[in-house]
Formats: sequence, C-alpha cells, structure tokens
Amino acid sequence: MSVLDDLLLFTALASVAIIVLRRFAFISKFSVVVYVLATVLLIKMSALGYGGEAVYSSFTVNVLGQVLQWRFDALSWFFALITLVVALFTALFMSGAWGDKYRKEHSKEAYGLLQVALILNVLSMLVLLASGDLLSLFIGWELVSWASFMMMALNPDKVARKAAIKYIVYAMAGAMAILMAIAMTYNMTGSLDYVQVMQGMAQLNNSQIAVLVSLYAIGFGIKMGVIPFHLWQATAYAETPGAGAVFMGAISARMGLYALILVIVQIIGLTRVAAIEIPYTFLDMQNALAWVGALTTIIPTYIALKQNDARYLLAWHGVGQGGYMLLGVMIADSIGTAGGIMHVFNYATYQAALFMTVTAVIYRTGTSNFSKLGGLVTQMPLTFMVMVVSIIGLAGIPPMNGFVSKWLIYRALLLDGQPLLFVAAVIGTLGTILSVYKLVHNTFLGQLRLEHQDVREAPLSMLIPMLGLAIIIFATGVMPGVVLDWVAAAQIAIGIAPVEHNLGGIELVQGGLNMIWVTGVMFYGFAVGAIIFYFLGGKSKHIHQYDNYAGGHFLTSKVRYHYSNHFYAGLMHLIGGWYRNIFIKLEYALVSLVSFMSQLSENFYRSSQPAMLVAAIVMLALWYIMSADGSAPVLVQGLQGGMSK
Amino acid sequence: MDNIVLLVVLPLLAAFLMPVVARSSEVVARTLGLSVLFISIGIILNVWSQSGQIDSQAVSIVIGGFLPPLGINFYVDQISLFFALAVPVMVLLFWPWHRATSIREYSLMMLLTASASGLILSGDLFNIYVFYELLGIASYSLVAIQGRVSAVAASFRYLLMGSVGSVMMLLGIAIIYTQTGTLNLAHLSLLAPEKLNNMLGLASFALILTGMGVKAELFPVNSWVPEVYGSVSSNLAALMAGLLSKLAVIVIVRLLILLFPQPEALQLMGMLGILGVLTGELVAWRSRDFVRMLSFSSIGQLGLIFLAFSIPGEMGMMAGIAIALHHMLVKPALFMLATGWRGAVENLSGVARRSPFVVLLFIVLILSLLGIPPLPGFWAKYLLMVGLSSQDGFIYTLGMIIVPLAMVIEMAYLFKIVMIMYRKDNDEPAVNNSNIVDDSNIVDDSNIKVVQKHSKWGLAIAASVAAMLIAIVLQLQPASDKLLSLANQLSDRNYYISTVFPQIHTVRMQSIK
Amino acid sequence: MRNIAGLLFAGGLAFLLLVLASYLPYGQTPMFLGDAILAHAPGEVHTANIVAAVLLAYRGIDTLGELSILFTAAAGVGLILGHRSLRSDSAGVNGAVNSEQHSGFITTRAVDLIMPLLMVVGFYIIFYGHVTPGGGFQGGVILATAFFLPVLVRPGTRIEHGVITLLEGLAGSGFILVGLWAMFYDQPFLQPIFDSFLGTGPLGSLWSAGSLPLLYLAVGLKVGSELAGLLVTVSEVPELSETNISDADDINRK
Amino acid sequence: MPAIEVVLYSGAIGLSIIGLTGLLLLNNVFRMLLALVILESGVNLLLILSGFRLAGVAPVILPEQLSNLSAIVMNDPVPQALVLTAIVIGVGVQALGLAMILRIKAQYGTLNMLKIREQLEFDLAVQSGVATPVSAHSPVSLASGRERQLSNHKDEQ
Repeated sequence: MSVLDDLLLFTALASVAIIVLRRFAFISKFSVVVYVLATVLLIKMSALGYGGEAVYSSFTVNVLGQVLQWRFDALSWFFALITLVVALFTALFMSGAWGDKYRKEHSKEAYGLLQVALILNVLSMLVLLASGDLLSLFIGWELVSWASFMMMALNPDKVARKAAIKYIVYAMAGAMAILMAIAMTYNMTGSLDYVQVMQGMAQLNNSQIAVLVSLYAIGFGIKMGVIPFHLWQATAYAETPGAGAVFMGAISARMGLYALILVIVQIIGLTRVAAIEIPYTFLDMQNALAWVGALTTIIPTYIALKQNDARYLLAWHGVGQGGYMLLGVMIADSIGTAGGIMHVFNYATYQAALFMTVTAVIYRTGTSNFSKLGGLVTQMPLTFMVMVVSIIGLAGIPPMNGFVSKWLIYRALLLDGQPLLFVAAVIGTLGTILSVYKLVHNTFLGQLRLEHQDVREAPLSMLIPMLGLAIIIFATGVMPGVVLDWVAAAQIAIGIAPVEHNLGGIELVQGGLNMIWVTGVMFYGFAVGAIIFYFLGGKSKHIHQYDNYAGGHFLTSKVRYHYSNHFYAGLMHLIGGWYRNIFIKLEYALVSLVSFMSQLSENFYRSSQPAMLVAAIVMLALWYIMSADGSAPVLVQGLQGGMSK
Repeated sequence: MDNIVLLVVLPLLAAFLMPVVARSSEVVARTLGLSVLFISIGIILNVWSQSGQIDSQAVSIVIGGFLPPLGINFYVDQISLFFALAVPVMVLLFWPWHRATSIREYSLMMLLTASASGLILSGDLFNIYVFYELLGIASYSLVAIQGRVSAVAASFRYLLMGSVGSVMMLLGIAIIYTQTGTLNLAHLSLLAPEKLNNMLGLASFALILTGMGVKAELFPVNSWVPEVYGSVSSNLAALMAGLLSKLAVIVIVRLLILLFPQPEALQLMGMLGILGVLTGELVAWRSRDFVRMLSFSSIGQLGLIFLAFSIPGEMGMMAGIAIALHHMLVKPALFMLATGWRGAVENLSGVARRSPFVVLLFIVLILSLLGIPPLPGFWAKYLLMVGLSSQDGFIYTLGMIIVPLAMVIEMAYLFKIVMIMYRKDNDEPAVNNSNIVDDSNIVDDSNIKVVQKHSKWGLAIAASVAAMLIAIVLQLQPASDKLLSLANQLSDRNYYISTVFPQIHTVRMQSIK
Repeated sequence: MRNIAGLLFAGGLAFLLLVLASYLPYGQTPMFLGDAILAHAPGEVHTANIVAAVLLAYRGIDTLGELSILFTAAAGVGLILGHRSLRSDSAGVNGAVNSEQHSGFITTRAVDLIMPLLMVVGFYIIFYGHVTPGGGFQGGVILATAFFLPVLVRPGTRIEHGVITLLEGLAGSGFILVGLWAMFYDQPFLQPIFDSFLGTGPLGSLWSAGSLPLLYLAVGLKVGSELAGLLVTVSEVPELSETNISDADDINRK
Repeated sequence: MPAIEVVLYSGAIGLSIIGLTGLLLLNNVFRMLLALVILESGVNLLLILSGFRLAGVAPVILPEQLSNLSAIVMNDPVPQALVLTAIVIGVGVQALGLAMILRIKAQYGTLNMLKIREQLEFDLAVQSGVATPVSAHSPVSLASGRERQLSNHKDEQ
C-alpha cells in the first residue's frame, strides 16, 4: 500500500460515508475533517513537489489486454494540492452559516447533495490526476465531467438546468474527441501506457501527429472553455449553488489544462507540435494553440465586462484566465511554462476568494445583480478587503500572486519574440482590470441602497476561509518561491527545463524578478506618501456615504450614485457586440443543422409504403456489389458512376 | 447433450397442446407453458454444468439421425448456448401475465420461444429461414393482438416489410443453392471460398442481409420499429428490441463469417450500420415521446452493432458481441421503466421527486448505454472505436466520425429527459412543440394517459440489470476474457467446419463430393 | 413521386436480377445434396417418393417448423378476428340475412355428395404420400376443402371450433411425439423408426417407410385442420361495410 | 436449350418483379397482399428451377425402376421440398395479412395504405399524448380520422 493508495482509498471511502450520512447535520464538520485528512495524506507525498520519484498505486486492473494503472508525479501532485486546498476552503466556507441558510432555504437533502457533489468532484479529480495511462486518464476524465454535471444540476432553476445540459453536451463531445484520439493512439503506437506511447510517438509522421493533437486539443479545450468552445462555461459555473461555484470556478476547468499538459506537452512533445505547419497560414500548430490561448484571454474577458451579475462576471473571467495558462504553456520555454502552471495555483486562490466574497454578498443581500447592489463597503468592510486583495491578484498587479505568473508569461512572450501575442495578452489584462473595477465598484463602492441599510458583515464562518485565502494570495505574492519550487518540479516531470528561482522570485540573466524587493519598494512608496501627506498637514475628512454630488445635483435617497447599466458605455460602444454573436450564431447554426437532418431522417421513417425501402435497399446493395465486380456486364459497370469505391 | 433439441421441440409441443388442454383446464394449460420454459432453462444449465468443456468446445447435434450435410444439425457453441439460455429466461421475464386475453396468446409466446431457440441453434441455411419465418409470423401475430387497431395496422406494415424481406432472403438462398447444391452451413463454408467468392455470392449476401435485416432493425428496413414498439406493450417491445433483433444479428454474422469472406460484404453492412446509427439517433433526438425515443435509440444501437461486426478481425467481433450483449441487457430494462412513463416526455416533469430511486436507476442505465466509464457500455464503445481506427477504409473512417457524433446526440436527448424529470412540478407549462399545425391537431388532455406507477416486476428487472452492470464493472477482467473467447469461437470458420464434420465423417463427405 | 421511385427501383431490380440470372447454371446445377439423398434415401428410409423422404426424414424439423407456422398463423388469425369490434354486431344481423342467402338446392346437394369423396381422396393422398407424388400437405389441403365446402354453400353456418382446435393440437403434438419417441430409444430427435410393427414392407408398398406415414398423417391432419380453421374463421367475419373493396383505391394519383 | 432457359428465368424474375411493382405502386392493401402472393410465387419458381436437371425425371421411384436405380436421372428432390415449405409459409403469411386487413377495414374503414398510415400515426400520437407529426396530406382527413378514432375509443372502452 503506497500513500497514493491510502489517499484514493480514503477519499473513496469518505465519499461513500458522505453519501450515506448526507442528511445529518454534522456532515459539514465531517467533510471538513475529511479534506484535512486528505490534505495531510497528500502532504505525505510532498517529496513529489521537490523533485521526488513518482508514486505508483499498487492497484491495477487488467482489462481487454490493457493494464490500467494509477500514479502521482509532480504535476499531478501540484494540481491535487490545489484541488484539495480549494476543497478544504470550500468545505470550511459551507460548513457554517452559509450551509445553515442553504439547508433552510432548500432542504437537508439538497445540502447533503452539495456535499456529495463536492466529494465526488474531489475524488474524480484525484482519480484523473492519478491516471497512469491514457485509458485510465479517459475514465478519470469522464468521472470529472459527470461529477461537475452533478454539481451544476443541483440548482433547479431553468437557466441552470439549461446550462448544465449544455455543459454535458459539450463535455460529451469533448470526451468523444478524446476517445477517438485514444483509439487512434492505440492503433498507431500499440499501447496506451504513457512511456510506451511517448516512444511510439517518435515513429509517427506529422500528419498523424496533427490529427492526434487536434483531437486531444479539442477534447481538453472544451473542458477548459477555450475559444470557440467557451459558450458553456460561464453560465454553468455561475449558476452552480454558491459554495459549489467557489470550487468549480477555482479548479474544475483546470483539469483540462492538466490533461493538455500531460498529453500534448509531455507525451507528444511541443517540438513535434511546432513542426506541423498549418497550410495557408504563417502559423505552426504550437503557435495556433498559443493564439487560441490569447484569443481566450481577450474575448471572454470583454464578455465579462458586459455582465451585470457578479457571478457571471467572475465566471467569464475564469474562462479568460484559462487562456493565460494555455498561452503560457504553449510558449514552451521554462519561464512561460512555469508561468502557465503557476497561474493555475494563483488563479485558484483568488478565484475561490472572489466567489466567496460574492457568495457572502448574496448571503447577506440575496442578490448578485449589480443594479441592486452598491455601497456595501461600510457594511461589509472585511469582505471588501478580501475582494480588493483578490482583484489585485486577478488583475495582475503587485504585490499579489497573480502578478508573478503574469509577469512570467509576459516575460516569456517578450523573450520568445512574440510581440503580437504580447499585445494580445496586454489587451486581455486591460479588460481584466476594467472589469474587476466594475465588480468592486458596483458591489462595494458607490452609495448604499436603502434596503441594504441593515446588512451586516459576513459571518465568521465565511470570513475565515476568505481571509485565509487572502493571506495565501498575499504571501505567495511576496514569496512566490514557495510555489515556484513545486512548479519547477512539475516542469521536470513533464520534461521541460525547470525555471530558476529563489524565494523571492525568478533568477534570469535578462533580468529577474524579486517580489520581496518589489513589495518592499511598494510599501516604502506608500510609507513615503503617507509620511509626506501627514507631514504636510494633510487631513482626511470623514464624509458620509450619501454626502456627494453628481453633475451639481445633490443625490436624493431616490436617486443613488450608482450606475451599473451601461457601465463602460463608451468602451462598449467601441467594441460593439460583434464578437460574441458569432459564436452564438455558430452554435445555433449547428443545432439547426442537426434539427434539419433529424427532420429529414424522420420523414424517411414515415414512408407510406414499407416495401419500397426493401426494394430500394436490395436494388442499391445489388448495384453496389455488382458494380464492384469486374466480371459483370458492361452495362452494370457503366452504372457504377457515383458508387465507385 | 442431445436434449438441446428439446429447447425447440418442447415449446412447440406446449404451444400445440395448450389450446387443447385449455378446453378442460385453463390453469393446467397456463402452467404448461411456464413449466416448459423452466424445463428449458434447466436443460441448458444442466448442459452447462455437466460438460465443462462447452467453454472450449462446440458440439454439433444431429437431428433425425442423418449426418450433415444430408440432415439438419444444430450447432451449439458458447454464443448460441448463451442466447439459447437468454431466450427462455427473457420470455419468462416478459411473460404477458397481466393480459390474460386468450390461451392462444401464451401459445404464440411459446412459438416465439421455440423459433428463437431454433434460429440461434440451427446449422442449416434453409432451416434458419424456416425458423426466421416462424419467428416473424409469431411476432406479427403477437403485435397485432395487442388490443388497439393501431397495433394491427402497425403489424400489417411490419408484415409487408418482413415478408418482402424474407422473399428476398429466399431468393438469396436459391442463388446459393444453385451455386453449391447444399444447404448445410458447415458444408457451404467448406465450399464458399471456391463457389461463393464471386458476384453471385455477394448478391445472395445482399439479399439475405436485407431479409434478416428486417428483424435486426437494419437501416433502411426498420421503419416498422417506431410504429410497432409504439403500439405494443412494453413487455413485448422489450422482448423484441432486446432479444429478437440480436438473434437476427448473430445469425447474419454467422453467415457472414462462414459463407461470405469478401470485404465488400463487410463494407455493405458497415455502411448500412453507419446510416442506421446516424438516422436513428437523429430522429430520437426529435421525438417527444418516451417509447418512440427508445425505439429510435434501439435502431441507433443496432446500427452500432452492425458497424462493429463489419470490422474485420478480432476487435470488431469483440466489439460487436459486447455492444449486442450490453444492449440486450439495457434496452429491455429501459422499456420496463417506460411502462410507467408512457407518453410525452414533457409529462415526466417532476418524476424524480415522486420516485427518486426509479430515476436513479434510469440514469445508471442510460449512462451505461451512452458508454460512460467505467460502466460496461464504455468498454464496448472503446472496443468499437479502437476497431474502427485500426481499419483504413473510407467506411471505417466515416464510422469513426459518425459514432461519436451520434453518441453526443444520444446524450443530448437522454439527458433532456433526465432534466425534465428533475424539474420542479408545474414550474413551467409543457412546451408546445413546433409541430403543431393547427388546433385540430392538438390532442385533448383527456386522451393522455401517463401512468405514473411502475409494475414491481418491471422495476425488479431494471434494478437487477443495473446490478448486473455494476457486477460486470467489478469483474472486468473475467468478463473481458470471456468476451475474447466468445469472439474467437464465433469468428473461427475452420473450427465450425471441423466441429460439424469431425474426422469420422470425412469418408462420407468424400462420397458426397 | 412515389410511383416514379417505385418504378425506378422495380425496374432496376428487374435488370439486376436478370443479369444475376444470366449467371445461373440451368439444368446442370451442382447437386451435392440431391445426389446424395437420391443415392441414400431408398436404402435409408425406404420411401419411393424421395421428396417425402426429404420432407419427413432428412429435413423433418423444417416440416415441423412449417406446421408451426401454419399453427401460428391460425392462432393469430383467430385472435385478430376474434376481437370484440368484429364480433359485436355479427350475431343478430348475420343470421337473419344469411339464411336467405342460401345457395341453391343443386349446389347444396352436390356439395353434400362430394364432401365424403373429397375426404376419401384426401386421406388417400395422405396415406400414399411416401409412395406416390402427394403427401400430407396436398392431402391436407383437400381435406380442408372438403370441410369448408359445406360452409361455403351455407353461409352463416356456425361451426364449432372445438373440433378443429382439438384436431390441430393433437395432430401437431402427434408429429412431435413421434419424433420424441425416437429419443426414448436414445436416437436423435425425429429419427425414423423401423420397427417390427411399423412398415417393413418392400419399397413402394403402402406398408413401408417405418414411421414416416405416421408423420405424414399428422402433417395431413394438421394442415387440413389449420386451413379449415383459417377459412372458417375468416368466413365468420361479418360482412364489412357496403363500400366495395376496390372503392378504397381512389387515392388521387396526380 | 437456351430458349426455354430464357423463358423460365425471365418468367420467374418477371413474375417477382410484377409482384414487387404491384407492392410498390398500389395503395389498396388487399391488392398489395395479392401482389405479395405473386412475388412469392415468382421466387418459388426460381427456387424450384435450381433443382432442375436436363433430362431429369420426378424423384419418385417406380417399382419397375428398382432394379436399375443408378441409370435414372432424377431431378433434385431438395428444392421441391423447400418450395413446398416456402409455399406453406406463404400461405401462413397471407392468411395473417388477410385477417389484419379485415380488422383494419372494420375499424379504420379504409383499405388505402396512405390513409391507414395517417390514421396509424395519429393513433400513436394520441396514445402517447404528443402532437401528430406534420402531414403532407390534407388536414381534413386527419380531422375526420380523429372523430372516427374517438368513436373507436368509446367502442373499445
């Protein structure tokens, strides 16, 4: 029994226990304990994070000539760590006041099912991360898909249901692409074991690799929600019940990235991918994927800008941030890959924190609609603080951790000589900054609405995980080396030179980064500013929230200083709505096509004369067969025309 | 071993005697049929336990004391024994308890049993035709007596299609007979490379495929499926979709392996299979009625089976058997669930709240049907995909694209139902579908009968199927070994020939040649 | 549209089938099975009519299958036509009308006279099935005709189905029981039995061919009773509405 | 003897094609059943032709032939047995079809295949409680069919 066995077995047993005990009140505490223990088991494997040998599970299944096996390497360990930490914080978050309220509003059963969905998600993700060959990868992949579907389907609203259906259709399409790719891989390389497939890949020609890469990229890309498969994700995640959205938003889609790194970077190898030229373009396949990443950073981010609901805004951001990771990984040098992988960790922390703050706001006010919020900073200062820390991270501004990973990606783009991609990434970041401001402004700033006068700070049980995450965001921002250790180990595991780093940041000949220093300078700057301000006699004056003017008019209690509609009207006018509709229309066209085909087929099955079909098929089959035969008379040969093989 | 023949004979005897016995005692007549089914099961289990070698060794049973090819023989190998066991078991499971209209209906069920067993066991081409026709007529009759006149109309259309098909099959048999002068499958197989490996042989395959295809729900000759399944009781639909179609498929495959070695034959079947998958799933996506949806999904699944069997080599054979057996388990269970859910899917709104366990069962079944790992359906699909990708031809590449597409469509409509089931009661009005042309077509609510109660028996069947699926997951390794040996035995021509004509008979064989 | 498609398919099929037929050998087909049976049958089953040998001995289970098909069809017809919707109005109206539709004196008497003769002919053909061209099927059809003729000349006559049911059931099981009898002696099912009691006469005599005549008797009775049952069942269906059957073919063919 | 060969084969195939064409073009179900009979007899003719042997005689051994059996050329008895079986099978199918036609005529009041199909679709839709599929044919027939359907329902209950 290896530690991996312990971990998987423990999680599986815990799932069973939670399924059985889901209706009891103590389930929320129980699940927290479960995640703590699981994290402890994971930490027992922490040697992996510092370059240790892969841990194999002693459990294998022998089926259809395949040996299914499970193992953890540094990359899996890194992702598993994020998963378990996020799950732990989520469980903590939902164990207290939020859970009580959810239980009261819905039912004990509904809350229990949320816990079940959470543990099943964690379990399936661990199984996926532990996969040791392509078949077990696929099994884990499908388990993750269905666990996510279960989580999404827990919200009985119509919008949520539709989103869940849409998700699972997309996910199935992706899974089928992966299954096709796996079947082809098996026939091309004769095995599904990672090592043997890796060796087999060397013998394949470029067109085979191109087909495989496209299929894998489509399959994994759908889960990540990259362009053009981004339409399902935001609604689905946003409509997941509160705490569920925290977990899903933070980590679920990143499983796509894990599989992508594993298969395309580690097994196929980016050098092979880069060798494939896409005809009629200047791009090779690696660049094309990088561009997909870049577009994914831009388009969903600007869609996020248009959202009028905090949950949707965050969820759209989640899609966009996935683009950075793909972009980073696709740069393929040690800095870019490190940026991409590290961004997973950073993103998970601040996205979880942001969803928690939004959930806390919903908990207190009952809405996440921007038009009905505003000015909550006086009522919920700590939540506000957490949100500010998180959006600084999200926007990639020092000293939070988001800055480090984005800096790595930018740096890699510049060093790699990709100015266009760099510009694209910057445009994406710009959109991020604009939209996170919209988030914080419309939720916490401005004037408080009358109905929110007696809103209080979020309860302690919700604040603790939020603050904990905020501390992590800041700490890993100041000392990125902690995370970079794990990232470097993961890089070694996937066969890329590890990034050179120290506790404070990156060591680079062309100019490194030391966050301790940066932070020091920043705080020094703040201190200087404050000193100057107070020294020169600057006085702050406390002004009541309602005490402000707009356009020379005093704002009455009826007209609040708050405008969430047409928030960035000018910008919106500039970019217009053109980009979004393309994809929606594309999706619609696809559905219409299926519908049309289906109607055609249905008419076929309504033939009035049953024998007609028999006659038709006999004639066509005989024709096909006789035209294929060389000895048939000339007339039959002549008939074959379009039926030629 | 010889009493395998009783599997065919005893049900026939019971069928003949039941109306006679019923004149004096109805009860005895009813028990007669059931007891024969139990005896059949007993015989097979006895054979299985007695001769452990059946796992490795097939047996040819001579009827009438005339050695093949002169006489007719039954060929018993693993797969035919398995199906011969499945026949009485499934007939027993889907016995029409609830509608005791007439003793003759039970008689028809017994005839169905006999013909199904005969079809799978028979080793003679014309004998197969006879049993196929018996199966056909028994099923036309059973469909037609389901009460409403719509069942009669559906059955008549089925009869037209089926009998034109079987005439075509007879034509095919006639062509084969003119070419070879024999009817025994093993003997034909011996002669096939020499005599049937030409255009005439292929033409007869096309004719036989069309004829058998009617019952096997092959693509263009399956337009009876939605009409018939829609108008019969779920029990019968389960039996037909689950068992009878598979029997026809297995017979087609056996003929294909033994008589028609040409690649064109495989391609023809594969092409029709692909079209079946595509159209079946597409129409199912559109249908608003649960049973109709299941019928079209059944067409799609049968298309998959044909496609799988059209892949040359071991992988295709395994995939075909796996999908066929899996569908044989799952589809009847789904039809059993449909007993409670007849009617428009919109009416299922909120079912999950009333019967959560049943809906959970439904989800497990459809997950397996869709091929979600680690349920057994996945392994079948995986084999199919690997088999498809191992071949080069245009048809296999097309199949590679169509099959995943069809799976996505199937997922979409099945989970649309699940979501409707989990909807809150009456939280929105039933969606008017766009097909409604004018008011005259809108159906009165008074006619809509949605029985929201499942029979306990049907639920028990569905639950045991689900349990079986999970048991297979837990026993993957032995199951895959068994599948491999089944596939090997089914695809081995020479083994078939040497079983029917062991060394002792060669002397006589020479004299015939 | 449908007509065009139909003509197209039928025409195409005609052409293709003719091409296929041009490949078929005529008059010199390989006869592995036929030759072997011709050579072995006189010695093995002692029938002068070798078709009977094929039907009852070599391919006995085929014959059993076809008997079952007839039985199935009869059962199906009985059940379909036994439906309430066809029965409800038949009793009252029919009886009154039909008594007047009686056929004439000559026909009725002629049929009464012919019927026993037909019976005799039928049984003759059955009993000599293994010796002469003929047999259970042909004889059975004649028996059915003999049975049905009285019904034809006296429409509306109610026939008691019980006799037919009994006969078809017993004849069918008789066939099977003869087959099972062989299994008692550890022989395969349907093995012809040559026993001191059963036909040991020389080839071509009535008392030859072992248990095969028994089988043929069962076949004849079965076919006769099934066909008679079918005919009687159909004849009992009340007259349908006044519209002539061909009137319904008035679909607008444009 | 090429001439007779052509006549026999084209006769057999022509008979089947006449039957098939009838099946495809006719709308009257009773006539369709008759067409099926013709189709079957055409194929039966083809099947029995496969057992014909030039200068062959019927496979019945006459007492005077017993002495020199091997000298006689006989036709193949097997196809004859097969055709006998096939004919009986055909009779079964036809009887069943006829019974169905009678029942359909009694309750749908029509023998027209198109109307029967329409009515069937309508019935299936009514049973399952969904709207009928769009019909290419006039809604009038549907409406009248519906009335009939409802009256039938009353009968059956």
